[in-house]
Amino acid sequence: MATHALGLFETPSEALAAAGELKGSGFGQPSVISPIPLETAEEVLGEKKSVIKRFTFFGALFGGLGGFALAAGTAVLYVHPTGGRPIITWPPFLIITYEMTILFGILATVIGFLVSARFPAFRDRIYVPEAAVDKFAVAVPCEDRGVFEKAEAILRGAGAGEVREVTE
Amino acid sequence: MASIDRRDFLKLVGAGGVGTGAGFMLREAIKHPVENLVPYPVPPEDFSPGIATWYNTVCSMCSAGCGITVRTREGRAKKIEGNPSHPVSQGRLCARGQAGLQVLYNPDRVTTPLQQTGERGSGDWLPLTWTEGLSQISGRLGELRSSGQGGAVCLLSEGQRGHMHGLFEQFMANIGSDRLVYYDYDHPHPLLAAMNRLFGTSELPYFDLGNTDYLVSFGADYLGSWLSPVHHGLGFGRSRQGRDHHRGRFVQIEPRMTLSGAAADEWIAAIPGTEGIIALAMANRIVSQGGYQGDDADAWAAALEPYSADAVAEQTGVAAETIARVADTFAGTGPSLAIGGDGAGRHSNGVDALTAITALNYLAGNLGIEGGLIFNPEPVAGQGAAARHASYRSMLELAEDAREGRIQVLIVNQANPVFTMPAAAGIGEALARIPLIVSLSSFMDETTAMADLILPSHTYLEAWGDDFPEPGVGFRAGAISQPVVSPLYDTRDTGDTLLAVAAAVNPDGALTAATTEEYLREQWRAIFERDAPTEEGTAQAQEAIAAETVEAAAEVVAQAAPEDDAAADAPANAEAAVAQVAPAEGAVATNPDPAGWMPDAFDEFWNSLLRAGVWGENTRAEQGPVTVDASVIDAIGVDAPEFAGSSETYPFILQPYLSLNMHDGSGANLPWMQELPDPLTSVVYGSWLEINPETARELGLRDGDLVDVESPQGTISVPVLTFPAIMPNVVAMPVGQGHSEFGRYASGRGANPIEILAPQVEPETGSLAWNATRVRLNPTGRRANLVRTSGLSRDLGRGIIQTTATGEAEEHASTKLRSIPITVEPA
Amino acid sequence: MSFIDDFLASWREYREPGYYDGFDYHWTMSVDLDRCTGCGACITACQAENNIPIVGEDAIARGREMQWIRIEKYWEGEFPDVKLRFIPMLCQHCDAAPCETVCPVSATYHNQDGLNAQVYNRCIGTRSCAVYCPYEVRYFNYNNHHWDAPLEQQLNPDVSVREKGVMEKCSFCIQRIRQAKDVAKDEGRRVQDGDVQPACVQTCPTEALVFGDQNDPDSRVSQTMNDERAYHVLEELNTAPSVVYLRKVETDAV
Amino acid sequence: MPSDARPQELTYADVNRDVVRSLVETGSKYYITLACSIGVMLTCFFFPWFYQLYYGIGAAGVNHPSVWGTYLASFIFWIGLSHSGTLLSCVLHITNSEWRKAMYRSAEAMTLFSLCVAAMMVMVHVGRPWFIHWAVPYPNQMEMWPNFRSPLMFDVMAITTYLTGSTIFIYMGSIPDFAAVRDRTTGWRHHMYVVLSLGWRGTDLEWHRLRWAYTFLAVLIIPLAVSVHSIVSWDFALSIVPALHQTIFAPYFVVGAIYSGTAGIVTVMYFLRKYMNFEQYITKVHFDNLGKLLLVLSLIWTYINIVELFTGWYGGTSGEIEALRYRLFGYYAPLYWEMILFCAVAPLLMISKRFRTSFVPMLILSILINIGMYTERFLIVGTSLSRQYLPDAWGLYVPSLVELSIIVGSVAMFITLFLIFVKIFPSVSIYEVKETLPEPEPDTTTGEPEWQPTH
Repeated sequence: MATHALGLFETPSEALAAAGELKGSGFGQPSVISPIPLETAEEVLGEKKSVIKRFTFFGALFGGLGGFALAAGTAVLYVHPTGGRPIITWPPFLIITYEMTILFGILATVIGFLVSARFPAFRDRIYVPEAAVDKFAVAVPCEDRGVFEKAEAILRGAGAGEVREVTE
Repeated sequence: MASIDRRDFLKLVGAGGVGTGAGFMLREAIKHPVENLVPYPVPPEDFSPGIATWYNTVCSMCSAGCGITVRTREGRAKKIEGNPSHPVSQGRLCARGQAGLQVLYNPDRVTTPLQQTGERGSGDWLPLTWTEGLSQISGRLGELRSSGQGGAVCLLSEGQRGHMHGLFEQFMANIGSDRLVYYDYDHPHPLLAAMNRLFGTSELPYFDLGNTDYLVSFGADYLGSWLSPVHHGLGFGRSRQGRDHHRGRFVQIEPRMTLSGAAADEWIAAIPGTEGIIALAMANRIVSQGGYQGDDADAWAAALEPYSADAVAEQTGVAAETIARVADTFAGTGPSLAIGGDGAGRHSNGVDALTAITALNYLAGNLGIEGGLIFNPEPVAGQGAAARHASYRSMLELAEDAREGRIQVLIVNQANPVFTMPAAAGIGEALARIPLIVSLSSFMDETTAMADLILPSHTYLEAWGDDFPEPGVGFRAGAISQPVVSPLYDTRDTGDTLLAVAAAVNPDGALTAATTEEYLREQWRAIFERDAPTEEGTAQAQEAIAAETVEAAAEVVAQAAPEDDAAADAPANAEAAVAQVAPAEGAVATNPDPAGWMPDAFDEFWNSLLRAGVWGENTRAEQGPVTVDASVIDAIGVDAPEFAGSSETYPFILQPYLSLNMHDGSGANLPWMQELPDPLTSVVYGSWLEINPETARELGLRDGDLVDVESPQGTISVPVLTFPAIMPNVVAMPVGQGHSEFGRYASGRGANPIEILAPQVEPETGSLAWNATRVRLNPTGRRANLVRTSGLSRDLGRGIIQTTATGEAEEHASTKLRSIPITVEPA
Repeated sequence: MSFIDDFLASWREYREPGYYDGFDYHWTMSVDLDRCTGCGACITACQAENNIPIVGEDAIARGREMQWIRIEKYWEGEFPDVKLRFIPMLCQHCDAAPCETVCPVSATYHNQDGLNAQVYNRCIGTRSCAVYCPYEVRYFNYNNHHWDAPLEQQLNPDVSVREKGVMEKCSFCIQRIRQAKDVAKDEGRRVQDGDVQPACVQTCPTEALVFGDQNDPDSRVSQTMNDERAYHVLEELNTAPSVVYLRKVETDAV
Repeated sequence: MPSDARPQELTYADVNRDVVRSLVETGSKYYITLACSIGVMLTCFFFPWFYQLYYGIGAAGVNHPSVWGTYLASFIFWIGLSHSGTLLSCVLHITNSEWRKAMYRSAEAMTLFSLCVAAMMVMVHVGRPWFIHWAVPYPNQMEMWPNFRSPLMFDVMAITTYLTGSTIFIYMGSIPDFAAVRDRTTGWRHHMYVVLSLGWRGTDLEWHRLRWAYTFLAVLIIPLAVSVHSIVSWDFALSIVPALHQTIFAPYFVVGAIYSGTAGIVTVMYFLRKYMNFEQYITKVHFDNLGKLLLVLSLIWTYINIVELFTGWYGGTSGEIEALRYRLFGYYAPLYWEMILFCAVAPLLMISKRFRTSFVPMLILSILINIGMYTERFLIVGTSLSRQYLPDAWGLYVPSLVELSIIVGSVAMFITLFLIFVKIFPSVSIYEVKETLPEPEPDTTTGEPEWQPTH
């Protein structure tokens, strides 16, 4: 049960500045909660690495191999010659392969997204509904009251209209 | 568990209801009708479930008399094939023959004896038992006979042959009447008259198409509806491609292209009624060019003098060069064959024309030779049947007798003159004067609808009979017609009905047989005893007889097809056929006590006859040199045809032709025949009037425009169809549709051209000159539904039907069919 | 590494384009256009043998005729120099059949007899095979068909009656072929020439149709294939049909 | 407020308010429209369809040479209509087009629902839809698998993939909006949005992951969408029917699809703007840009049409020539020229900027284009099949009443689905619209939120 200091800002630049300051002041990783994606967040909070692309890649790979295997395998499983074509017919099977590559690429991307962004999450977490409208919130974990006050000072100093203490 | 309040509950119920309803509808929409599988706890004795049984019998869809083999399963007829051992059909069959099953299983059959309770034609029918029905007719006939008025009974039947004709004759003798009348619309009276005039024979000859090298047909649709189309088809195929490097050629001379015209190598359009004149011009050419060297050449030259090709060119519409060329080829090719059919014979000059055409065979030396005209021996049974065939004139006499009250009872058997005679004949009105009309027909046709009493007959697949085909195949052949299924309904064999009536009316008469089968057996015993070996009773003799029958059948086939590849296999074929029908043996051996049964030789013969379905004598008619009487030669000549109606008022000559599918209308109640596209026009389910495209354009008519076809005798409405191969001043129309009765498939469909024909007759035979009526076309401005199965009948240079010229084999050798490797490297 | 060898071996087998070299039989029909008169006996024979429904006038007016073999006719020229030619058109049982590849559910495929088989029960009615067929010989059941009693008693028990939504076409009378093969098997031999004939071939009055096994070099049909008159309709499409047509012989002056 | 520039006074909070309002405030007009469209759908689509299931495909006008009819034309049409949505959205996403952001959600919804309707058309099209599952590869007791060599199987796979991809794409883009809406709603809606938003908060991490995943999806979906309509075209082009067996068919179909889809977007935009009170979001800028796009597409489409005619004519085979002749001058020639008028000539009006920025003319034009494009599909199916290799087998195909009714019903089905959609999905993307707004100034705060936080 960690306590967080959460400051609400009117503008993204203020919020990012506050987050940068917090990060620079030895606090834990601050998170910025915003109604819109902030392009510059990474510059302030450090670059993020995402595993999604690996999901996508391996999903697509699986889909491709699986797609071909499906087409070729079922053709061999129950041999039904049609139209003078070989049983394993490359070009049409490549189309199946292609579609399956994309299908599994998409599905894996979704899974990757859910996993890496830790969704779905229906328990209570740090959140302010205003941040879904027009407020920009900066939250930072605080071990105790002292740290919270320090964080609050920084937040207010950066222009936070309101600082709340929230627990996760 | 969540609580559900009333609203939710109702919502759920509503949703569930809608869902169930939709699901139910969906289910209903896609479900199959329930059908029951009926097991056989006690299997019937006469067949094994799952095993097909084949019965040989005779087709009676037209008068050709093809032998057929009917496949039955579980006691039901499934398929008709040609009987391979039968000399006429040789295993082949035409579309109409195939559709015979729908005669048997027709939904519109008369299923039980009926009595008309209302006025004639009112259609108020009261079902009767056979006892009641038979006693009604026997009672009336008995009265007439005992009062010495037996002669007032008339039996009007479709043509009968073989021993059935004998039965009919004896029946009439029993009643004491001589009014046995056969009526078939297309009975070849003119051809018979021509044969009689030229050669003194009363048999139709055998036209050996299979061996001919050059056939000139004058309006004879030998492949479509003329005499024996299946046998002609066999001959045509063999002459064309059945002989090595020796292809017969075919010429057709007629005003409107028939099926045979389409098949011909050369189609020559000629003005209707002038076919005989063309034949005479050909004869003139042959004689004048020295192609004929007989003793009577001078007589011929004298008789033919007025008919030079140049002289007739304008009258016939055929160029003189064409006539000369055909004549030269005809005389120079041997064997050649000239045939004349309904197109040429159904004119006021019909007999003269057919005489002229048939005489060509005499001049070219085609008589009695393979590939020519072969005379048929007299059939074993049924002599005198031809004399019973009524012409149009004799039908008019009959009608007159009816009007005058000289006919008290009319028994109609399958004949339908009300439909197949022109309205001008007034036959319907005349028949209505007859006090009692009894119909033995299986269907409610136009004539039967007028009857007071219907005693329905079996269809031919349920009935007994026999047949000696006419025209024959150059030697004696016959076949037994036997039931292939048990009767579907409460109907009777025609023969049985007549025998029962005869027995009731005149118990002391000559007709003693109880059933048709018994009658036939007795008749065939006579044939058997004539031919049987002297020693009887031994097993060997029986086998010999059986084998002989088979052999005879085989020889028949071999003889009919001497040059075909298949001919060598013919005995094997015949044997195979017998083997094929072997399962039927159980069905025909009816002796109740096999253990104590000692079959006599005739039983064995009879059984093998039933099995083989065919009987033959390997003999040809004795053929001496044929001479033509000098008076005949002197009299030879063909007058210009006479037409009813003036050419000013009625600019078109109407050519009603027998439909390939419906024949004279008797096939119109068969759905397969209604659905079979007419070969030349692809029309189904209807009538049409064929007209030259150029003429149609001048008249502003398009396909499907309804016109009133008006003759001096009446008017019918029919849609127009442009037909590229018809002369501009000729219109043609198929016979067969336009029924007012005759069941759900036929009635109220199309129009009947016979109705408006003028009563124009050929003077010698009195037969109807049905091609001799002029008509005019009055556009109605309406459109009719002309249903065709074809799209565009032009191939647009796509090479769908490829052709080659004879003698160019080398050129085509390079384009020989390759075995195409499958080069479709995937997809 | 026998596993890899096996794999490669079967891979090669399944990559073999033809796959047809090993037909047990290769049923073939030849149609002699010089003999065909267009009489239509084959149509009715087929209708009787194969339980082809009577569709009725209205259906035909809407273009829904149902005849596995039909006679196409083509006029040439104008009166009086006019010719009419007929060609029976039926399923060509192509070895490289376009209809087979398009069926998504494998309801049509090539069987070991070289026949283009149609599996009615498998068909879901996409009708794409009919589109892909250049000969237009596939017929669809637009609705359930009805036989007025007692016409249904004629139905051939060896052939199924097709329900609505199913494609059907000429089967070369596969039920007869099957029966002939059964008989031949019982007798321990191959089916011989002449043992089996489809209904149309059997009835053809002019013997224009010949049916047999192309694998048997002595069969009549093999001989007709070597005739210089032999050709395939729409040969340019390379569908490798099993129906061979023999050119009509036409001479101008007789 | 018709003006080019977005009004300055629109704030982040306004966006939330307007969008949520569009979801929760429902007037009687909406219900009447919904009821009507459901009614039309039931009477014009389901009732005739059930009749057809009962009677057989014969309820349609299809016949022997033309075994395919308007059902397949409708299928291509709806698949085509689906093309602009997701595809355009992806392309614009990747190219960072600002103007995409207000409209892409409903465009994607169009994709989704036209795909659904297209799938229904397949059900209507096949003869035995109760066995349609046989076309799906699943292990079964018959040990039968579908035929993967079949272009129709490509269709099954491609459309399944496309439907899955489009659904995921529209959903993923909506997660932040669901979260925003979640906070404003109560009752069943709230529960629904809680689940739909998956617990989205809007942290920098989540935004980062979303952006990546979204971009990957976009990259995957672009080639997918192209492949889908190519494959649909191969249903025809892989046959050997004259006038269908064309190499150009795949690009032709893809362009045609995007063309009709874009026109569809214009139509939908107009109605959204007008009846959902999004005047401030969907502006002349969008119509202008869509108009330019449409113009370009119409030119490409016309070009391909000309190429098709030219190559067909130049090929000169009897089959091709006859197919062309029939299409241009045959029974359906009036429809052909109507198509040319609607899809090649009329769009030239969009050269004028004034035209592009006039809403009603653009609406009318967009509907005309889609009528023309439907005609195109109908002609492809209806004229080619009736003129194939064997002239004796030629025929004429005329759609039946059932077919016409089902066409109407399918439009109603689309409208129904769309009407339901606009009440569940924020039909304008909240967060992406906010991105296009100027960042909030400190002095423009809206003060206390008017909602009650729910957790």
